[in-house]
Amino acid sequence: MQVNETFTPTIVAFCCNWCSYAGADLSGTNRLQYPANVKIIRIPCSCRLNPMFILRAFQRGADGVILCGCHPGDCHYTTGNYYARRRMTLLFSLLDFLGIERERTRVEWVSAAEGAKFAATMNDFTETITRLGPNRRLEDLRCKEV
Amino acid sequence: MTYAYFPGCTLKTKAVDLDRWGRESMEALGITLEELPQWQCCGAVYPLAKDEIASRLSAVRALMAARDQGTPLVTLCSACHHVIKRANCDIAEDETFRSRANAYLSPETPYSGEAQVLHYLEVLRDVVGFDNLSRQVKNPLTGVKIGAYYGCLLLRPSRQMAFDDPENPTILEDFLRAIGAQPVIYAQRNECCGGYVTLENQGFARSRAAAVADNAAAQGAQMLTTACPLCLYNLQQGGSLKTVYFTELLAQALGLKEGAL
Amino acid sequence: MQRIGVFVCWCGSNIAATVDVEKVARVLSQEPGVVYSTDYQYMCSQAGQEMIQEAIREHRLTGVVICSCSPRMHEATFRKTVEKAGLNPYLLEIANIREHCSWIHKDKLTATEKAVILGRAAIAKVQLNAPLTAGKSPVTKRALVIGGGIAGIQTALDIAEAGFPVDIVEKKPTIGGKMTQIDKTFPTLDCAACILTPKMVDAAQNENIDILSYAQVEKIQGFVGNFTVTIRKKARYVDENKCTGCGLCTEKCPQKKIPNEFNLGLDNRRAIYIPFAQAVPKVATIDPNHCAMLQKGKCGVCAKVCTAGAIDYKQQDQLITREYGAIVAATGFEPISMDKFDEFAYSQSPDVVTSLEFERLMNAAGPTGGTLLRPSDGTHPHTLVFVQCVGSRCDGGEKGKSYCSKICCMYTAKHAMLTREKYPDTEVYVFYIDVRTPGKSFDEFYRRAVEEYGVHYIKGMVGKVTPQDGKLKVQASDLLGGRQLHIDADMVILAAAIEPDKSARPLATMLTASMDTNDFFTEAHPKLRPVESPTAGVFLSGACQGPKDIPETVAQASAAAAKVIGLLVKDSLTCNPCTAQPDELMCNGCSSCEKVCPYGAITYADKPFRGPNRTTRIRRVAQVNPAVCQGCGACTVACPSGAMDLLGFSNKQIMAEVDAICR
Amino acid sequence: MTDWSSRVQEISGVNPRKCMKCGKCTAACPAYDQMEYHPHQFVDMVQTGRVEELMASKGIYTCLSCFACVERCPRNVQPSSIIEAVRLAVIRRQGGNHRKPDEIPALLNEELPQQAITSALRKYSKGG
Repeated sequence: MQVNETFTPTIVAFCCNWCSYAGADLSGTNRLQYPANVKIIRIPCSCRLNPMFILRAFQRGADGVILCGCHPGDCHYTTGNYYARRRMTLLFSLLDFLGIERERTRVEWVSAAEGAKFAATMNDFTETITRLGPNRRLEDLRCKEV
Repeated sequence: MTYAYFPGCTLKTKAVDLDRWGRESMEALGITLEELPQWQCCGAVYPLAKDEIASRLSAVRALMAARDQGTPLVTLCSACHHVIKRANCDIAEDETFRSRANAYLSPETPYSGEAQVLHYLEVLRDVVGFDNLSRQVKNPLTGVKIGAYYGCLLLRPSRQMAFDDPENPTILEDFLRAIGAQPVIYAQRNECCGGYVTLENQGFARSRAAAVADNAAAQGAQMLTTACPLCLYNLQQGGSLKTVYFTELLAQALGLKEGAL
Repeated sequence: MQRIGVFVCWCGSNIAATVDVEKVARVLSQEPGVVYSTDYQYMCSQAGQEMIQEAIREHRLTGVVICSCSPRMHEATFRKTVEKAGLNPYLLEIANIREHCSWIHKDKLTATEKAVILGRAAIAKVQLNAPLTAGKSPVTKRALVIGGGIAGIQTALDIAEAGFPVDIVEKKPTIGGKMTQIDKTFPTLDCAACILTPKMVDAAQNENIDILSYAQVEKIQGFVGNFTVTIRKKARYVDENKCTGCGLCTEKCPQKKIPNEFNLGLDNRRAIYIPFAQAVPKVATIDPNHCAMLQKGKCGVCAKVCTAGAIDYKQQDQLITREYGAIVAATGFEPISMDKFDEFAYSQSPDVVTSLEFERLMNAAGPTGGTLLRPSDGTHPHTLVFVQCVGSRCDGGEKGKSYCSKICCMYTAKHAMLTREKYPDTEVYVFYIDVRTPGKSFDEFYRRAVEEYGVHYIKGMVGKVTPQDGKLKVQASDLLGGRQLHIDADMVILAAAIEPDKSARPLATMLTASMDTNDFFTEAHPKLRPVESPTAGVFLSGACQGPKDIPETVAQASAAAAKVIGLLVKDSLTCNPCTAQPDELMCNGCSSCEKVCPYGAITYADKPFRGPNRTTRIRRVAQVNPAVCQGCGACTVACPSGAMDLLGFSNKQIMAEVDAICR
Repeated sequence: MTDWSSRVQEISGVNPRKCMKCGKCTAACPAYDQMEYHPHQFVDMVQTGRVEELMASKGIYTCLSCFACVERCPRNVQPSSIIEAVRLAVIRRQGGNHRKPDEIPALLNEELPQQAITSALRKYSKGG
């Protein structure tokens, strides 16, 4: 597969406030590098992530979306990440149906102590998305003039 | 009421007493056991290997026949019960086995464990009812202290067999009470009698049987009763107590079988 | 029209070294709605904060974006800053351009570009921020402790010491719990009663503590600071205020053959009884299932002998309703039933006992007066076999528990040691899978049992116990010795796994507190909030949260008390304003949100809505209690009609961020 | 080279890693004295890849298949299924029958129930 050298993907990372956002902070504190393509949106819990947000990102030109939450069993709200996990499983199947490559969405559990894991995950995810190339864009026909 | 019945090889030869008195008693209690046409030997030991397909098929054939007749399948011999019940569990739970067995036997309607497998004792307990049975007893075995010998195959593994509490079973004791006898509880009642190892290693099998019988005797048993022909054989070879099939006791209590214990 | 101010912090060189802060401020000033944009060395400094306040006033800002370090660092600081300048504190957003940008990138161009995008996302979000007001709710200054074992007693004493009234609800006729049945405690071997009973008396005499014994919680309503609890005080047919605890009735009662729960059925009690000599409250209780007067209307002996006139056969259950600010669950544990483990012949021989039964057999106040005798024939046992891990560490299924019960290794070492100490003529075997002794002086204790007291510790398990000829024939494995052992034992003692008390599950439902699959209460955070339930205002004390020994239980009990006190000293509670809020016009009352809410914050109300042609329709719509909602947002996604949204993290706000990033 | 350990795990459907080495199987085994390796060792040897030693052991034919080890194992490991799989690994090999079908009649007596004969054919030889 040909790798497009000039392609810089747009990647949205949803991070739960209690574990993964703090994990991302820690990778910053430890000066662990990961690509600037990754932009983080803070949400209170992974269960706040409405799958609609991911579809919206793909409509607006995101090439990859990653959800990070507390490890199963460690959720600040006890069960939030279990809900997130189930919802994402359904979304994956929908994205398959829509023809968006499976690798473009990912769920990772990153604790507040796992700065290194956060950076490694983002490096790996960016590499994957770069390899996949630009995403085919979903169209929001509601906003289109017919 | 008529139930499909799987007698098994031994009940046609060495264990005719188990079979005959079982059928006659059940008839007297209002239930006809109708032998499955063209049943085949169950194989006597359950193949524990996941990839043993052919050796489990005769059990599946019997199960399918019962399903097609629309009645539960009643067994009497512990070994047959064990094999058929576990084959039924496997076909319901193990997808590979189910698809391969169905591919091999290619029945009109694929089989996936619909038949109900009942041991004779379960029919006595759940269909006839021990209270009802005790009312029909003509010659109660009053005062006879009998040790119920369960052995292994009816009880274990309990997850599949789901027959009774594997460590503290009560069905045979309840049966003995229903026919007026006094059950003797002893710990070795669910320990092995020596099984088929009796063929190669008679001494060992006899020591096992002796341990069972000695424990029962020490707890006050005058005799033992069992549902398994091989257990009966081993206990007779190595044990110190008289051992009879439970159907013989039943027939005697119901006034069908003459003679003293 | 929004008037947004953007403040880009240099953080000395932390940000400014890799991000062109001036450029960021310049580019962001072009964003729609931005009326002011600047950069400064240290925004969090006094001067920086004053600069922000000045700008808010001067430019009549309606929203503030600060591009700086992580909001986890200074969000609270800057909220106060803007609030002092008269802006609602929730009209502030922070773009994290330090941890998430300058610190992880080296190329200045890239980092600057990213900082701009992060700033844009924050601006997009702040456009949609609404002023939020943190609500206040009052706090009832009284605590309820459910369960009167050592955990409940300790928690109640600590709360009472701090000056707050506290009620203990105990289902049994006396407080004290499991510890009253224990003989000696490891690793010090001091007598359990000697250290527990003074605490029971303290609790009874403390003015701030009200003990409701022989009572259970029936209904819990409300939320943190404002619980309303209904308690059923069961009829004990004895007037607690009149009974002096003299015990005459318990001697004269003709019903003598009732298994004594306190001694685990190893001896009998009467139909009217006081569980044990040091019971608190020390009053008699009539067991209605066995009392001839209550069953058949004939007898009345206790009433005749009672000089205090305390017997009241007509007493009824009493329902008490009280208000509490905090609730502590201290429901404790039970050993599991040995029904499913009859390979050890527990049901076949009285000489096979559980460890708790063994405690009673060793206890001076127990059925044998402290002399160890075989229950079957009252003779002195010579060979004792202890089996560990009975029902612990099992793989699923109904049989046994998956967890380690934690206390068994130590109490078994204690039993073995005490037996050898009191009766040097005994042989004591302990079959173990692992010996787990993590605790202060614990391993030393176990080693003493082996080295000084000569207890035979054997790595292996017991596979079968056969009662025969007055002995228990034990068949076991000795894995290190590579042999199968056959021991003729006189007694077999089973270290039964422990499980949460049966009352915990219905209590958790009433509290909307979460439980794990084993019915232990779940803590708010397994490491950092170990004594709080995720449900605000509910705290956990003792073994109801997980298996624990006495010192751990007491430590947790005091910790729970500290948390309760921290809540009760407040006059009112500030609620997190970022809570869920339903759009009642869109809500169809389907209950999806209620089902996913881990806090029970969502209820439903029937409300009138205008229908067509001046009609009114009553519809069932969701109501969120902002004092209970913790703002996780699970409900917002579960809502099929999109009626539920989360303040501060609304669908529109998050979508705006997505749009800004993907632009 | 056959990877016997994987083969045995495949045939038996047992995961030996579930074992916590408590030894309850061996404590429960009524045929302990008849075997050179014991149930917990069977599990361990399959886990550590020493299956050929097991295959050479005569003890695999004295397992009674009484399922006491299966029933009492706290971790649901099923040692008896492992023993059966090792036995099958042996008798499925060319000439691997423990007893040839024509040797069996010599072991019989008048009273022996048919069940025992069928069992022996199944347990000791391929096909039956």
